[in-house]
Formats: sequence, structure tokens, C-alpha cells
Amino acid sequence: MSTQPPHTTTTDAPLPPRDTLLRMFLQMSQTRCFEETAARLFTQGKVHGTAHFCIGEEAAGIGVTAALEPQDLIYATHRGHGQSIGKGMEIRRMMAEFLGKATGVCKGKGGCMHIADLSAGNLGANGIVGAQLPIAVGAALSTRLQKLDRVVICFFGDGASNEGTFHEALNLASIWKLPVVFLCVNNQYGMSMHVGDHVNVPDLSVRAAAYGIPGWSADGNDAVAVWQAARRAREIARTQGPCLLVANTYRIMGHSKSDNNAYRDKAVIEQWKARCPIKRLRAWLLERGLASEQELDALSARARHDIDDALAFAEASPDPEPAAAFTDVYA
Amino acid sequence: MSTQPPHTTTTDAPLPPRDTLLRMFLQMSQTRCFEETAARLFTQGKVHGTAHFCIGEEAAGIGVTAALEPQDLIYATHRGHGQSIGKGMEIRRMMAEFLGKATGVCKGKGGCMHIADLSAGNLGANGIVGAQLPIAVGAALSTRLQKLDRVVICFFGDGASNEGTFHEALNLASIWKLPVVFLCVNNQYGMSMHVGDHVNVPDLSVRAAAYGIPGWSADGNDAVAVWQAARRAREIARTQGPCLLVANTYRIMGHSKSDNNAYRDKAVIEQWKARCPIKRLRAWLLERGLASEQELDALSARARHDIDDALAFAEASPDPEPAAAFTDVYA
Amino acid sequence: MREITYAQAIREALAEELRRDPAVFFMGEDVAAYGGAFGVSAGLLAEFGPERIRDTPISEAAIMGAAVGAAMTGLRPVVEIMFSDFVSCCFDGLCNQAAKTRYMFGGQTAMPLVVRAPAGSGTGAAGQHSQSPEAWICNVPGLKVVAPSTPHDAKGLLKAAIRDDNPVVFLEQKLLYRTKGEVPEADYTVPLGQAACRRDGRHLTVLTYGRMVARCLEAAERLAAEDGAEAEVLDLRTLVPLDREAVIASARKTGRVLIVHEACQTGGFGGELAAVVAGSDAFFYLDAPVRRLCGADTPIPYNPTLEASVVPTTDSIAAALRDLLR
Amino acid sequence: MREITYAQAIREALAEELRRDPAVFFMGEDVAAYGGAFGVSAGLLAEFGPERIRDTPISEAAIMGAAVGAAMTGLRPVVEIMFSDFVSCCFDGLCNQAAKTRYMFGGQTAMPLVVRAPAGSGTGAAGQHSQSPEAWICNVPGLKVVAPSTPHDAKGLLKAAIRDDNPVVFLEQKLLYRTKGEVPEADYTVPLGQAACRRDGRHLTVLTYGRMVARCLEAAERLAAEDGAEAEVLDLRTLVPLDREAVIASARKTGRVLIVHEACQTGGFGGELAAVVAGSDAFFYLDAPVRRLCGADTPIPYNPTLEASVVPTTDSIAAALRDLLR
Ligand SMILES: Cc1ncc(C[n+]2csc(CCOP(=O)(O)OP(=O)(O)O)c2C)c(N)n1
Ligand SMILES: Cc1ncc(C[n+]2csc(CCOP(=O)(O)OP(=O)(O)O)c2C)c(N)n1
Ligand SMILES: [Mg+2]
Ligand SMILES: [Mg+2]
Repeated sequence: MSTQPPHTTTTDAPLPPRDTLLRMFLQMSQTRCFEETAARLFTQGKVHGTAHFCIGEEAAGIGVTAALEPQDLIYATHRGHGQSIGKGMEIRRMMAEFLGKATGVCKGKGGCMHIADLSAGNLGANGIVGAQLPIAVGAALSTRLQKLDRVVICFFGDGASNEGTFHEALNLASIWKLPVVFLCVNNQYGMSMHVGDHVNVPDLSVRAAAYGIPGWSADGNDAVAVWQAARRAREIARTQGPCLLVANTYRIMGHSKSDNNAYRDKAVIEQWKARCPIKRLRAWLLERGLASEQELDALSARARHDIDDALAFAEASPDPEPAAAFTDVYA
Repeated sequence: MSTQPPHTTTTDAPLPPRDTLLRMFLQMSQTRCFEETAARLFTQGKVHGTAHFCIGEEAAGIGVTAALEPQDLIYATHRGHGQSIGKGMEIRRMMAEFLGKATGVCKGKGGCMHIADLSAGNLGANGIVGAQLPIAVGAALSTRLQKLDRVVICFFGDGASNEGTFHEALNLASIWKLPVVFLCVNNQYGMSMHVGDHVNVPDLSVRAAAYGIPGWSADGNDAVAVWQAARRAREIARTQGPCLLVANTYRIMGHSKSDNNAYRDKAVIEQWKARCPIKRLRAWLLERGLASEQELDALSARARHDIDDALAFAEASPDPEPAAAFTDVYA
Repeated sequence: MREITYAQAIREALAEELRRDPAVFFMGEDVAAYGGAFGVSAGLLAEFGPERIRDTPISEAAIMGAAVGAAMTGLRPVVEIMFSDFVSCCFDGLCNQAAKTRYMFGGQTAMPLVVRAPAGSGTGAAGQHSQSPEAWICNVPGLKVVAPSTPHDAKGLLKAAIRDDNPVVFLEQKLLYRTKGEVPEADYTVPLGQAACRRDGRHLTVLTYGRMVARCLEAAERLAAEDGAEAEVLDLRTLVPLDREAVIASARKTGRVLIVHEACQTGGFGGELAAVVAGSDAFFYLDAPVRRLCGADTPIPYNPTLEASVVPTTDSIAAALRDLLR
Repeated sequence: MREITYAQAIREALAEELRRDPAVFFMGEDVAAYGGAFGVSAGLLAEFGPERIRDTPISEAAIMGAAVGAAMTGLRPVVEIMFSDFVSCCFDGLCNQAAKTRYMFGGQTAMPLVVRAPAGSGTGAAGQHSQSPEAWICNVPGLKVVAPSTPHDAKGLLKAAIRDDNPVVFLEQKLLYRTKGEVPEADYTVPLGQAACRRDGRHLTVLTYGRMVARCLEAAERLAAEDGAEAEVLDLRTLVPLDREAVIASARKTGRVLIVHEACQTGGFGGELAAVVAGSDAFFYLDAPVRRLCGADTPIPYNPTLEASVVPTTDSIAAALRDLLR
């Protein structure tokens, strides 16, 4: 029920269909490109605030969202660009939100820490680490009470697993057997603290045992393995109740734009850069003959184009009207 | 490391010395008598507020405190009369607090939900379920930073194990390897909710696994078994770091004075009444020839006398001066 | 008209809304079989079953967060936080999630949830079970805050709160649970944001709410009988949004204002009331300083005499009224 | 005198107190190797080592609770809550434990702990990272609340807070971290509870604190230059305990009072200030309503223009001052 060797791509479980695989490749490329563009905008002083990049962690987000059905809901993290793109958020409106524009998915009022798109089944990102876990449980309760056939996927980080909300949420979901997958993206850091220092267990998925629910880990840099694990997790949630899936990966970038990584070994960062999940998926697709170089190049180009287009859209969009500051406080 | 059959008295571990055993018998009797008296005071309308009785759970408190050294600290629960008597709180001042008198251990300002005696190493009882866990961790951190040879015992209930503070406190103590024993008195109810309904695990001690610390259960109605387990827990805390010990027992009384037990089977209550830990310790002492009927009767009589004396003291004590309401807000 | 207690009125409101709207459900600690720590929800489990009347573990943050998640996905949760003091244990869910999600998400979602929480002292439960925590939550845009003083209002305001699309904190008054009052049998609501004038008067104004309303009325009667002065007593009923117009109009009319609440004075909601009065045109009609008579700046002590001494009493209110007339 | 930044001043205060008193230690998220989210504690780890400069997991309730336990057993913890918004995640530890334990235990223990928490908007961090939450905690007897506006005060008040035997919430102003000011090198403290008059004036009084002080001073200068009116600017520095005497004396002197804070207006601390003024003898000297100019009653929006529009600016303060003179 708890510790098992991290799940990597296996032939025991079904593989994603080809179109899913290609979409995953596209969305991972879009995510990477979105963030590289966003980082540039910071350097150019075109955005204020901060951003949290998931570069190198794309498989842990998109491997999951690709395994969902359209009616499923996600709750994203503050490092959620991949999760949001994967769940089908319009990239133009995401970029516009990042730039604080009126056309942004939150009308420019939430910014990149609060990107949400309820119409796409994305209940949002949260600025409060761990706050999303009980909220996701509420959405799963809603699913039960409304007798809907859907699951809720709640993303959170290794650091968030130390918040009290993690415990309360998993316990509540476990006794009510709610259809929710707790999806821990273990990128090995909670800001500057290494997972080895902030928890006293070698594998975060053992925490499932405290709630009597299934928990296991997957190689979070292997998009296909994540997809397989997420399919299984979704099925467990739908039919039995909650489970805890940990996608083990690594945070390549600093925590946020103001982080200079002084607390860790640059060599390790380089090692993980070499394990790029996008390159890995590309190689796997080529190896298996599921896609050609040309096809994949075209998808990369399309990703680039989509982001450029989104940026152009966002830049051309108007700022919110001054009065927008005062609306939406109450319904 | 985690689940094991509940610990009962064993000959593999040392037994409490005879004088300890007799003190345990005395203190368990005092506790019982204190609470029966307190309950009567309610019926007589002599106290306002509420109280939480540990009748039937005396072994889970006093089995632990008897295993401590004088310098050790405890953090008690709202159901903490036994824990407090066991830790050496003056019973007169405890009764006076219950009656809201100026001579009370908290000058009549805390009442029975906040009985504390720092001079006796009792950091208090808390009205907020679960709040004591991180506070106890802080006391353990203090122990470490001041290089003291003592441990902190943090009592809490089965219900409290679902508060976020439980999780945050155990995690923090585990990574810092602090000298603290988390002592769960599982009396099978969090107010009206049975432990089988509020957690999804058969044994609360499995929760230790989430923090990589030792966790096990003991028969909480067997004072000697609790003492043995607490000795072991103390030693682990002192030398290695935190552990989680669960004393399994049963709440005989309603949750508080206003509870009419409508939500549970009265027959089960009767079964557990028959498992009275005081009678059990008495029988065990006689069986082993460690005490005579006369000796034990004398201790029972002394308990009765101590409580009568405490009550007389408390009733003769003055109310606080009106001005007392306004002092002690700030140091 | 029939009379029922404040607790019954709340139970009726809950039951009627549960019947009316399948999206409404109710959860909290010991609310089902036990019927709630104060017995408010007794009987609801039998009628609505365990799916809609849900006992939760002792996990306030999970309760509040789950309410937010349910409210964002089509339901209308009502939750009970057993003592209002414990909103401290789910403060983030209340103040950063429930209150702000709609705004931060650009209006994408409503947040129809109600937090019922018994407030106030007088039960001998000491510092952590006796607070009047409204000031903690009245500076949080996105929340509404209600504090009914009668069975009639308790029912009507709770129904309005449940039908409201925003998070509403419904501060029940423990010591009022057993008080009786007239409550219509037909469906009605009391709109949020409207004060009620409980007593007309022209010499001074008392601004108050919750269980202090009754004491203020008693004090006003005493003042009328003994001093021939007529105090107007305004029961705010809703703190956020505040019925500023009613407050200002009454202050303007009488020129003398006393603010009474049970919560500690410093930083209490009475400050907002004083600021509304002293910052409005009513200022020009004031004949005396705007006075506050509030709880002492102490936690609530256990001893019953001390406990009673730290909150306003009919005597101390009457004295303050007299003082204000000088 | 040498000039250092507000952040450096805080760091110096921490370092000096850590050196002076072995009972002092410091913990929080990312405070050690990272040096704190705003770099305030950079370098402390090197000098004081990992036992006294402690990185914690992301567990605010544990941080706060551990501080309480340490403070009860002989230490003097200073903790950092990375953004003051997150006190919502340890609100019980702060408001029900740190604040009330001494009282409930009949004075058996002191509670010498300091909670450092950066507050305020202007960094583009939106609704959950930009609040000014002082009103949440100013109605909690047992707590002290400080909000320094200059490097000098930041250092002196923090040292006083660390030496105080009570729990002190030290609200740092994010946007002031890089501002410079004169700070003595010798040991000094600024006593809690004393306001500072930043500008003398006889026509009107501005009551303010934190980062609004600078804007109020600018607006006052503008008023003096353009309208020939002299505003007195009182920097409260400590909100609890409040320097009531200074507030009342200034209001009495000028007869016109403007209250300025960044936090949302409704239910904000400005209400307390208005109540103190309008409830005191100063009332009899007032020539105009007591005005508030505070943050809008909204969460903080992300877009920078919107963000700037919901808090008082030099322009809006100047306009309010002019208005008050009419
Ligand atoms: C309650 C709370 N505490 C602290 C923070 C500051 N903070 C934002 S992200 C973060 C690290 C979170 O780590 P993790 O959960 O592992 O997610 P990751 O950033 O690695 O994706 C921290 C400490 C916050 N936003 N909310
Ligand atoms: C934060 C909080 N939530 C709820 C309560 C109300 N309450 C007091 S004791 C209790 C039950 C606690 O159960 P458990 O931890 O098992 O301890 P027991 O009462 O069984 O000894 C509850 C719900 C409280 N005091 N504090
Ligand atoms: Mg992480
Ligand atoms: Mg229990």
C-alpha cells in the first residue's frame, strides 16, 4: 500500500494513445516556451511581481492532466503553468493574466499566482501553500453529493506536504472516500529547503499510510510513467476513494525570480537539466517510431508560435479599467 | 517501526518499583475521587462552566506520569485531571481552580480547561484541541537549546490527531530529533465521533510512519503496561528523538457535562466500566503480593481524604479580588 | 404569533433551506447524531440523512477549505465552527480563501457559504471558548458578518445568509440560544445590511448588536423611567455590510452616541462605528464625544464574578448613558 | 550619522540581541541559508550557526506553537512569518495561545516572543501576499503590535520587542526594506507605545504609521507650500499599546484629524484611532469630522495600476487634507 520503487514507464499498464502523446509533447513544449518567455519579460522589466517556473518539471504536470477526462477538475499550484496548459486553459488569456491585462483569465486581478479557469475545470492556483488541499476535498465532496462522474486532482509540492492542511485534507477525504487524487510534485525543494531536510522519510508517498489510502511514487521526469500512474490514480479515486501519488522530479530554476540558488550545488542542477523531460519524451517517441523528427519539430515550432501569439495578444490587450479594482469583491 | 500488537504488561521490560506502583494506585484513586467530587459539584450547581472527566482512563495518564523524572515536562489535555495529579500538582490548588478561587493554581482565571502548574513541570491544559502539540515541540526545542536532560510528554486525544497541528508538530519534531513523546490517549471518541469514523486506520500509531519515528500502542487500561511503554518512550525521546505512543482506552463518561451519550451503545460503556484500571491495578498488586488489602484500602481512604481536604480548602478559599480580572494580561 | 427560541429559529432556518434547495448541506463537528455542541442541529440528521448533515473530524481547516471547494463547484455549504474562537484554526480558509477567491479569480466564481459560529462569554468556559471575535474578520473584504439578537432575526438572517452568494460569518450568541421570541411560520428573510431600531428615542443613540441589545434596552428603559431621557437603540444585526445610513441618521437625530459591544474595546468593531459617526455629517450634530462601552481589554476569565465584570452590564450601560447626557 | 537600510537595521537588531542574550534564537521558513524571502536575515547563519538560526518546514502553526513553547520554558524566540498574510495559518497559536496563556494561567508565565512579518502591497504579489493585517490582531489583548516606519525605529523597536516579556507582532513594511535612514551604532531601544511626531503643525493632524508616513509627510509639505497650512504628522509606531496621549493632544491642538493607513478601511485600525479622538476631550476642540483615508475595501489586485489605486497616495492624502481644511 505504501512504499514501492518509483513507478517508471511499464508495459504492464496501457500506454497513452498516440494523439495523447503528441499533445503531451506539444503542451510540455508550450509550457517551457511560456516560461522562458515569462522569464524574459521579467528581465525586460515588463512585468512586476514574481513567478514560479516549472522548467524541468513539465512531465509531472502534463503527464497528469493528459490522463484526465474533460469533466475532471484540477486544483493547480503556484508553479502551475504546465498544469494549467495541460488542463486546457487558453494560453492567450494566461499570458494576458501574467501581464495583468483586462483580457487575462482573471481580468488581470489575480496574476500568475492565482491563475484559474473554472470553465476549463481548473479551480485555480493558490498563493497560500497547502490551502488547496481541503478546497480540493470540498470539490470532491461536491462531486459525490451531485453524483457526478469525475475526479478532482489536487496538485501540491513536497514543501506543502508539511502544512497542517495536508493532513486534515487527506484524513477527511479518506474517511469520506472521496474521488480525489492528491498529486505531490516533489521537486525536492520547498523554496530553499531540501526535501531531505524538511521531512524525515525517504519517500513522501509513505504518508498515505497515515490515512489508510494507497500511495506510491512515479518518476516525475518520465511523462509516460506519470501518465500511467495518473490513470491508475484516477481510477482508484473514482472507484474507491483518495490516493496519494508522488511525482519525483527536480526544480531546475530558483524558487522564484529573486532566488539566486545560493543554497545548493550548481552541479546537481546541471545533472537534472540533462534529464529534461521534454527531450526524454521526444527520444522515446522517436525510438518507438510513434513520431518523426519532422512531426516533433513541427510541434515545437507550433509551441513557439502559440506563445508568440499569446504574447502579442497579451501585449496588445488593454489594461483593466480603473473601476475594475472595485468590482468582484462581492457577488 | 509502526504497527505492533498493543503493548500489555510484559516481563521483558522492567516493572515499576513497588513505591511507584503504590503511588500510581494512590494517584489513580485521587483522580477518580476528584472527578466524582467535581461531578457532584456540578449537580449541586456549585460550579459553572464545563469539565471533561477521565474516569476509566486513569491508567493512561498516571501510567505515563509515573514513568517520568521530576525534571520532565508535560503538556496536559482538557481531560487532564489524572495527568496533572500524576505530575504532582497540588490537589488543593487544583480543586480551588475548579471552583474559580483565588487560591487556584491559575488564580481562578483559567478554570479546569486551563489547569497548569509550571512549577510542577505541567505546561498546562489547552482549550484548543491540538494546540498543545507544537507548543510541546517548542518546549522540547528549548530543552535541546538549553542542553537540559529532560523530555517533554505531550498528551492529546484520538480526535486531536486529526488537527493540522498534529502533523506539523510531529514533522517538525522528527526532523529536529527533539526529545518529545507524543502521547495519544485514544479513548475512542472525539466528542461524539468514534475513532473508527474519524480516521481510516485501525491503529493510530501507524501515523508515526509519516514522520519516520517509532510508534506503537499500549493497553491504556493496564497501568503497568502504560508505565513500561512510557519508560521506553521516554528513553527513545531522550536518546534518539520523538516517538508516538498510543494508549488505547475508553471514555466512560459523556464528553463533557452536557453530553447524554445518545450516540453510543450503553452496553459498551458498561463493558468498559468493568475494565476499570484502578480495580485492575489493585488485583494485580494483590496477585503479585506487592501490597495487602489493608495497604490498598488505606491508600483508597487517603485518596478520599485528600480530595475532601482539597474541597474544604477550596470552598474556604476566597474568590479572586475584582481587580484580578485586569491583571496578568501583560507581563 | 408563536414563540420559539433563538436556537430553534436557527434550526428551522437550516431545515427550511435544506428542504428548499438541494444544493444546501451542513457540516461540522458533532452536528449530526450529537446535534451540535449547543443542540442547534438536533433532529436534522433524521430528516436529511448523513450525506447532507455531515459530522466531520476535529479539523477546522479542512471543514472551512471543503466548504470553499464545495461552494466553488455548485453547492451551498453551511458549516458550524463549534465555538467562534476556533475560527482561529481555519482563519486562512476563511480570510484568504473564502473571502478573496472570487476577486482574485476576476469574478469567475461565487462563494455561497455560511459559517455558523457561537460567540460570547457567560458560560464559564474561560479564555478560549468565550470570545467575540468579530473584529478579526470585519477588516476582510469579501466576507459578510452577521450577529442576530432575536429569534426572528436569527431565522431571517440565516435564511438570507444561506441564499447569499458570498461567504457569510453568522455569529450566534450563545447566551441567547434559549431566549424566546415571536417567529413567523411562513417563509421570510431579513436582508443583510439593515439595522433595526429597537427603541425610538431623541436624546441619545445606542449602537449595539448581539446579546448586548437586550441589556441596552433595559438600560434605556431605566433611563427613561428614572431620568426621563429617551435613548434610541439601534441593533445593527449585520456588521458587514453596515447600515451606515441608519447609524448616521440616528446619530444626527440625537447628537449623542454610545457604542456598546461585548468584544474587547481596543481594536474592536466599535471603532468602526465611532469612525462612521465622527467621520460623517452627523459630526456636526454631535453634542458630546462618541463614547464606547465595550468588553475590557482582557481575555475572558473563568471565575463567574470576574467573567461578568469584563463585559458591559445593564448597570454599566445605564451609567454610561447618564454620563453621556451630562 | 551613518545611514543604513530598514532591512539592515532589522538585521542589526537581530544580530545584536542574539549576541547579547543567549536565550534569543530565530526561526522561520528559509531564514538561514536563504537569508529570508526579503534577505533580512542574510549572514546570521554564518555568525550564529544552525542551532540559533533555524530553517523550518512550511508549517506556520508549528513555528508559532514552537515559539510559544520555547517562550514558556526560558527562551526568547523571534520567528519570521514570511508574509504577514500567513499569520492566518497560525492564527490560533498567535491569538489564542501566545496572547492568552499568561492570563489563563494566572500569570505563571511570561511570553517573550516576537513575530516578524512583512506587510503591505506594492510588490505585484496580489491578494494573498500584500495585506496589512493589523486589524486582525489589534483586538487581541495580550499581544503588542508594532509597525515601524524608519530604519531607526525598526532597529530600536525590534530590540525593545525582543526584550519585552510579551508577544509582539512586528509588522515590517516590505516597501521600506530598501529605504535608508540614520541609525546610531551604539545600543539603543525605542520603547513600545510611544508615537513620534514627524512634523509639527497647528492646522491639522495626520495619524498614520508604516509606509504611509512618508506619503503623509510629502502631502503635508505640499500642503504647506501650496496652501500655507501646517499639518502635524504623528507616526504611531506602536498600535498596541497605543500612545493615546499623543493622539489626543495633537487632535486637541489642531482640531482637525485625518487618519491614513494602507489596510482596508472598514473594520481597520483607523476606526480605533477615530474612536480615541472622538471619544476623548479632544472632541470638544474638533472643527471638522474625523476623516479616514485608508485602503479600499478590496483585496489587493495584481495589475500594478490597479494595485496602486487601492491604497492612499500622496495625491489622495493631499486632497483629503485640503478637504479637511474647508
Ligand atoms: C502558507 C504559506 N507559507 C509560505 C509561503 C511562501 N512560499 C511560497 S511557495 C513556497 C515553497 C513551496 O514549496 P513546495 O510546496 O515544495 O512547492 P514548489 O514551490 O517546490 O513548487 C513557499 C515557502 C506561502 N506562499 N504560503
Ligand atoms: C480546535 C478545537 N476544536 C473543537 C473543540 C471542541 N472539543 C473540545 S474537546 C473535543 C474532543 C476532543 O477529542 P479527543 O482529542 O479525542 O480528546 P478527548 O476529549 O476524547 O479526551 C472537541 C471536539 C476544541 N476545544 N478545539
Ligand atoms: Mg517543492
Ligand atoms: Mg478522544
